[in-house]
Amino acid sequence: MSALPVIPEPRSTSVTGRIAPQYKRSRSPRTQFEMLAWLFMRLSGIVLVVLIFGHLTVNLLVGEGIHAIDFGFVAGKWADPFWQFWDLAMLWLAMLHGTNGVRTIINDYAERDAVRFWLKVVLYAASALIIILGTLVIFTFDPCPVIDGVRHVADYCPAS
Amino acid sequence: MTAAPAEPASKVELPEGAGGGSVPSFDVTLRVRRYDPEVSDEVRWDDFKLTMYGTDRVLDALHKAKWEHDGSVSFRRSCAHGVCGSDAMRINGRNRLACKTLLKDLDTSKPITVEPIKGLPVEKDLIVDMEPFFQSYREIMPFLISKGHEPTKERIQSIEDRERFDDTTKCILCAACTSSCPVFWTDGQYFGPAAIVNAHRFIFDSRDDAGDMRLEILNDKEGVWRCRTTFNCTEACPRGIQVTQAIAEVKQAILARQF
Amino acid sequence: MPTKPAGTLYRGREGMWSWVGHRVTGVVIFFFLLVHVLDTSLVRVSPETYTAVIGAYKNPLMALGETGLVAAILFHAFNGLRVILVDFWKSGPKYQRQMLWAVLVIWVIAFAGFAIRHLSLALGGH
Amino acid sequence: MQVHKYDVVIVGAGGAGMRAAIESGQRARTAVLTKLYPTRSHTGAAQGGMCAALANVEEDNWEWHTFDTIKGGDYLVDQDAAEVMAKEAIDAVLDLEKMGLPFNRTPEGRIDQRRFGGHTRDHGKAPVRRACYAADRTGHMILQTLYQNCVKHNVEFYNEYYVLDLLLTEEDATREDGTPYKQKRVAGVVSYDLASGELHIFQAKSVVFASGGAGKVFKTTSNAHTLTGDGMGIAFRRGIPLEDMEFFQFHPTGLAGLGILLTEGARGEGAILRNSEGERFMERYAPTIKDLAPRDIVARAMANEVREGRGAGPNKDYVYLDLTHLEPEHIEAKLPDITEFARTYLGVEPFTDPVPVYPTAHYAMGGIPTNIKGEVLQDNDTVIPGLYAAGEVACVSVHGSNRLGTNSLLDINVFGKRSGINAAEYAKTADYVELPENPAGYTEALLEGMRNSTGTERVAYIRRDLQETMDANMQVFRDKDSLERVLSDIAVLEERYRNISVGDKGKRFNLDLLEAVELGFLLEIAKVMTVGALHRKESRGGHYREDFPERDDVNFMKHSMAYKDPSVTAQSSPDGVAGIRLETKPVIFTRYEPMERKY
Ligand SMILES: Cc1cc2nc3c(=O)[nH]c(=O)nc-3n(C[C@H](O)[C@H](O)[C@H](O)COP(=O)(O)OP(=O)(O)OC[C@H]3O[C@@H](n4cnc5c(N)ncnc54)[C@H](O)[C@@H]3O)c2cc1C
Ligand code: HEM
Ligand code: SF4
Ligand code: F3S
Ligand code: FES
Repeated sequence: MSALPVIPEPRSTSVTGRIAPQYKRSRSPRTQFEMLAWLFMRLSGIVLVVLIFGHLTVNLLVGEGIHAIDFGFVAGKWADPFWQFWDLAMLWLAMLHGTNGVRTIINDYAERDAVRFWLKVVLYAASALIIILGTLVIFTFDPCPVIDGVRHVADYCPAS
Repeated sequence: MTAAPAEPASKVELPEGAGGGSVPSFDVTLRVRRYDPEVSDEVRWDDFKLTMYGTDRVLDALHKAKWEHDGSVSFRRSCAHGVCGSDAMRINGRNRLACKTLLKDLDTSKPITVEPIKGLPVEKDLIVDMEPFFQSYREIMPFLISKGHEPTKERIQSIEDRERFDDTTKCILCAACTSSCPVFWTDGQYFGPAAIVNAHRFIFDSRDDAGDMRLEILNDKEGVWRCRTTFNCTEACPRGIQVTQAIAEVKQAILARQF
Repeated sequence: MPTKPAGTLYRGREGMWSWVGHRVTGVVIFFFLLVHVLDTSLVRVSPETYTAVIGAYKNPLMALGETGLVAAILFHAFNGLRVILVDFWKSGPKYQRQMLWAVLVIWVIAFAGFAIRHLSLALGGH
Repeated sequence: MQVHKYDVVIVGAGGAGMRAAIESGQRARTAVLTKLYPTRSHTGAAQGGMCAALANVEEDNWEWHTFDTIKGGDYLVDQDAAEVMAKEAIDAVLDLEKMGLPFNRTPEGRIDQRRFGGHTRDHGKAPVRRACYAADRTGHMILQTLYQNCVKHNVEFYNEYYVLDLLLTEEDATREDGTPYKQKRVAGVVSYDLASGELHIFQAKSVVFASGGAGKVFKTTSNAHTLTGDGMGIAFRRGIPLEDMEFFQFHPTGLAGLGILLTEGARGEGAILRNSEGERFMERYAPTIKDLAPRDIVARAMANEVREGRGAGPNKDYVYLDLTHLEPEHIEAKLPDITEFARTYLGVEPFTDPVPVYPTAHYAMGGIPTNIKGEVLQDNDTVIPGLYAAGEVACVSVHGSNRLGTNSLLDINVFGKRSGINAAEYAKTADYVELPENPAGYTEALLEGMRNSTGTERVAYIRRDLQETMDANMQVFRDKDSLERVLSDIAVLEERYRNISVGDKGKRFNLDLLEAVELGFLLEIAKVMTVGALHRKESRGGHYREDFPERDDVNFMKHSMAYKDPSVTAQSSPDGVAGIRLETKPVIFTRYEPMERKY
């Protein structure tokens, strides 16, 4: 475990004032969102165990481990639709899981509404960006790109 | 009905030394966190050196400090044996009832620190504003709601049905659980374990017909889903209520209702 | 307004500290993931850039960092499973403490296994 | 200073106060003023049960219950009240069940019942199962259930508001027989808001006192720190008499040295008492019902064992409660809390070791006199319109000289309900009584006098000395000498009380100041109790005079009524005590002739 946890002071005793007058639970229309998010955390967690452990094993432990990772390694994996799907699922689940987790944490600790709002905007933007980017990379990835007119050749490339 | 036990013997040999011997005395330092906005905005720690006895509780030490040293030390208390819920406070860093914590069970070689419970606004010394706590309690509709006819005699309830919610009927609303919850500390908006425990007491009472309404209330942004199973509440509960278990049961009841 | 009272740290027990650990590791993994997706995207740019950046992972310092990350993932994953059991298994709350010890044991074993293999590969080189 | 106007104001949010509030709150605009959060009230400490002749597990009827109550109270019970209580007990229990109280159940799903001291079948033939219960937390469940229903009915609570004075007016009136008298009327109460230190006046058409007992006049007591007899003291100071104050119940089984109660339900479930020789001594004192004899008898038997050298422990000053012959599962199911008390506070494991116990001051049989409607009496038969009292603070009198176990939880429910309804009904027809001039003047002077007092005496020490002398001299055994000792001690303490210092000078949450006020009530009540005890030269129920060990129906089959009367001097008083005038009030008989009390 890293950095010792700092459990922040309750919002009520800080300069923003007492809870008592502020004690207004938002009477927003009830939705199932929090429940679904909670369920999703658990379901995605279980699936992620499989995906991530598989990922780690293949990338870091099998064969030569991290030394084997280079362009060719990645390209070789993504030539296979199985790994394409695997990494895609991992990307989406991990990002959604992580984003929701961080959302909870922001909700917990951001004191003022405005701060909370902007932190979440940044979070969602970053997540969306990463998810889109990652998805594009996996799908549009060409394992045998032509760079500067030179075709990159490897054994997993279809014979041209 | 269990059969009446056999008539006990008129005379028995008693075990040697039953009931314990004489009571030892010892010295402790009680370190109390003081805060009185009438005097100063500063918070400070006051030390009291006290001679106490083996059967004394932290409450006795606080009384001694107040009665013999500094009358302005302020704290709530009433029953002095763990049934009224007045004196939940943070003793050596953990929530407990002062009247149920024996000094001899603590490390008396070091000062014993006493602070108000966290997450509720401190009013003076160990006294906090309990209103937000009771507000949450009231919001879960803590009363039996039954449709249909009132029976002329009592409602029938089987021993098993009665047993189902026994654990959560023990709550004394002391707030030790809610104010030990790291999620409650963050913004004080979470319903908190005590409210959920009291909802559980009715949700699982076979005589009650409003379980759905309570589940609906707790299926909220600030409801059960905020619980992160940190178990501080269960550890803190002076009545030994399995609080986290009760919360888990409520979560499952909400899920079961949805799917 | 009252000044912030400098209270002591709450002395929670296994349940609280495991949650703190879970939260911290969750955030750490999340930020790593952001970076990791970015660097992996470099495969789109060119094999050379990617290989160059990935090369950075191969230096011993990064290897150590990566080991830490795996430690975090392992803890988060095992403890996540414990949390799920607490939530859904009838006796989960009762055995949460034992399960935490189990998590830690499995975590140490898994991590030791990984660290030996990974570090020997990463540091030992060819 | 703020003035609030309500139809009904209820003082106290224990069982009696909240039961009244549920009724009154649905009929009239009601405020409940309480010095504690409602769920902190000491009703929550009650353990054993609440009797009602439901006959769920064996044959029973309310007439037997009435008889037991009257006999248990050594015939000093007002029999009309006892009948009302035993008859309405059944509905009181059913009401609670309908409100949601989780009683223990029989295999058929009905409310389970167990034995309790003094409750018998067919006029004393054998113990009967009459106490309805919820493990050993019956009072807790009652308090929670009543609070829950107050929440349901949106009762307005003023939490941590100490009532310190009752506002009465007096007007000239004539009785039917033509004699003139002063008729008291209630205008409201003065209360102190603990949080702000401000005084609030509550003007009301009806006021219900339900402020509980006064156990803190004793050192060893099962009562809470906050049970300081405020209600009795306030009424007494305002010229309302206090009835039967010499009768205080000592519960046999308090944890030795601490006074924390172990319910009589333990003996109801089969536990027994033993002395240092291991002997089940109750066989000698009450051959028929043994350990389940009424409390006064058992407490005296225990004190007697100790006096005769058969006490246990290093100082031979307690006896044992033995549960070791009972099934651990049975104890765990029926008495979970008290076994935990024994473990937590004495470190004794009740499954294997006997638990040290000794009588502990428990219950004030006396209090503010009322009739069966809950109306407070200003003398033997004049009602103060609009003023009601219920619960331990009141004396109806259903407990006479000794309360039976479980009858208090019953009392607070039956008479709490009655006074709630009657207070609301009265408020519908009545007008506000005009507040006296400067209504808070007395209270202000009292508080400011204490806050600014430059004395040197510590409140805590005076209280301790009072409690010690009461424990030593006013407990289970009393005689002329011991009682006079108490009175002379109190005289000294009263002098010291005039010279106190209050450490906390602030306004917020000044509990120090309130402890000083409470001590004033304690001194007042202790004195009334002792004077009553000195005057009653007989032994009856909870009051045992070693110099007069027999019951004396010829001279003392009557209630005592103590009035605060400054015109009484030590010389003019028959007991040599200034300031208190003792009168008597006849006991109401309906069906039961006094008999010797044997078990
Ligand atoms: C340990 C124990 C066990 C018992 N077990 C049993 C049992 O098994 N069966 C049974 O029948 N009886 C039992 N009794 C007796 C019974 O519990 C009490 O007599 C009864 O609960 C008293 O109820 P009450 O409503 O009159 O007063 P309480 O519950 O004491 O309430 C008093 C209320 O008055 C308020 N108050 C007091 N002073 C003021 C003031 N100045 N201003 C404003 N508010 C004030 C308090 O805040 C409180 O809310 C037991 C008693 C004890 C102590
Ligand atoms: C390996 C498999 C994983 C499992 C089994 C898992 C499980 C869980 C579970 C069950 C929770 C909810 C905890 C709670 O509600 O108390 C959670 C929270 C969280 N997870 Fe994961 N997780 C995994 C992977 C990840 C990954 C890859 C990330 C990062 C992207 C991540 C980030 C987070 C964060 C930030 C939280 C929120 C923590 C909190 O609210 O305290 N997790 N995880
Ligand atoms: S659940 Fe336990 S800790 Fe929480 S309020 Fe109730 S009794 Fe206190
Ligand atoms: S401490 Fe809080 S997080 Fe859940 S388990 Fe208890 S409510
Ligand atoms: S004083 Fe009642 S619970 Fe501690």
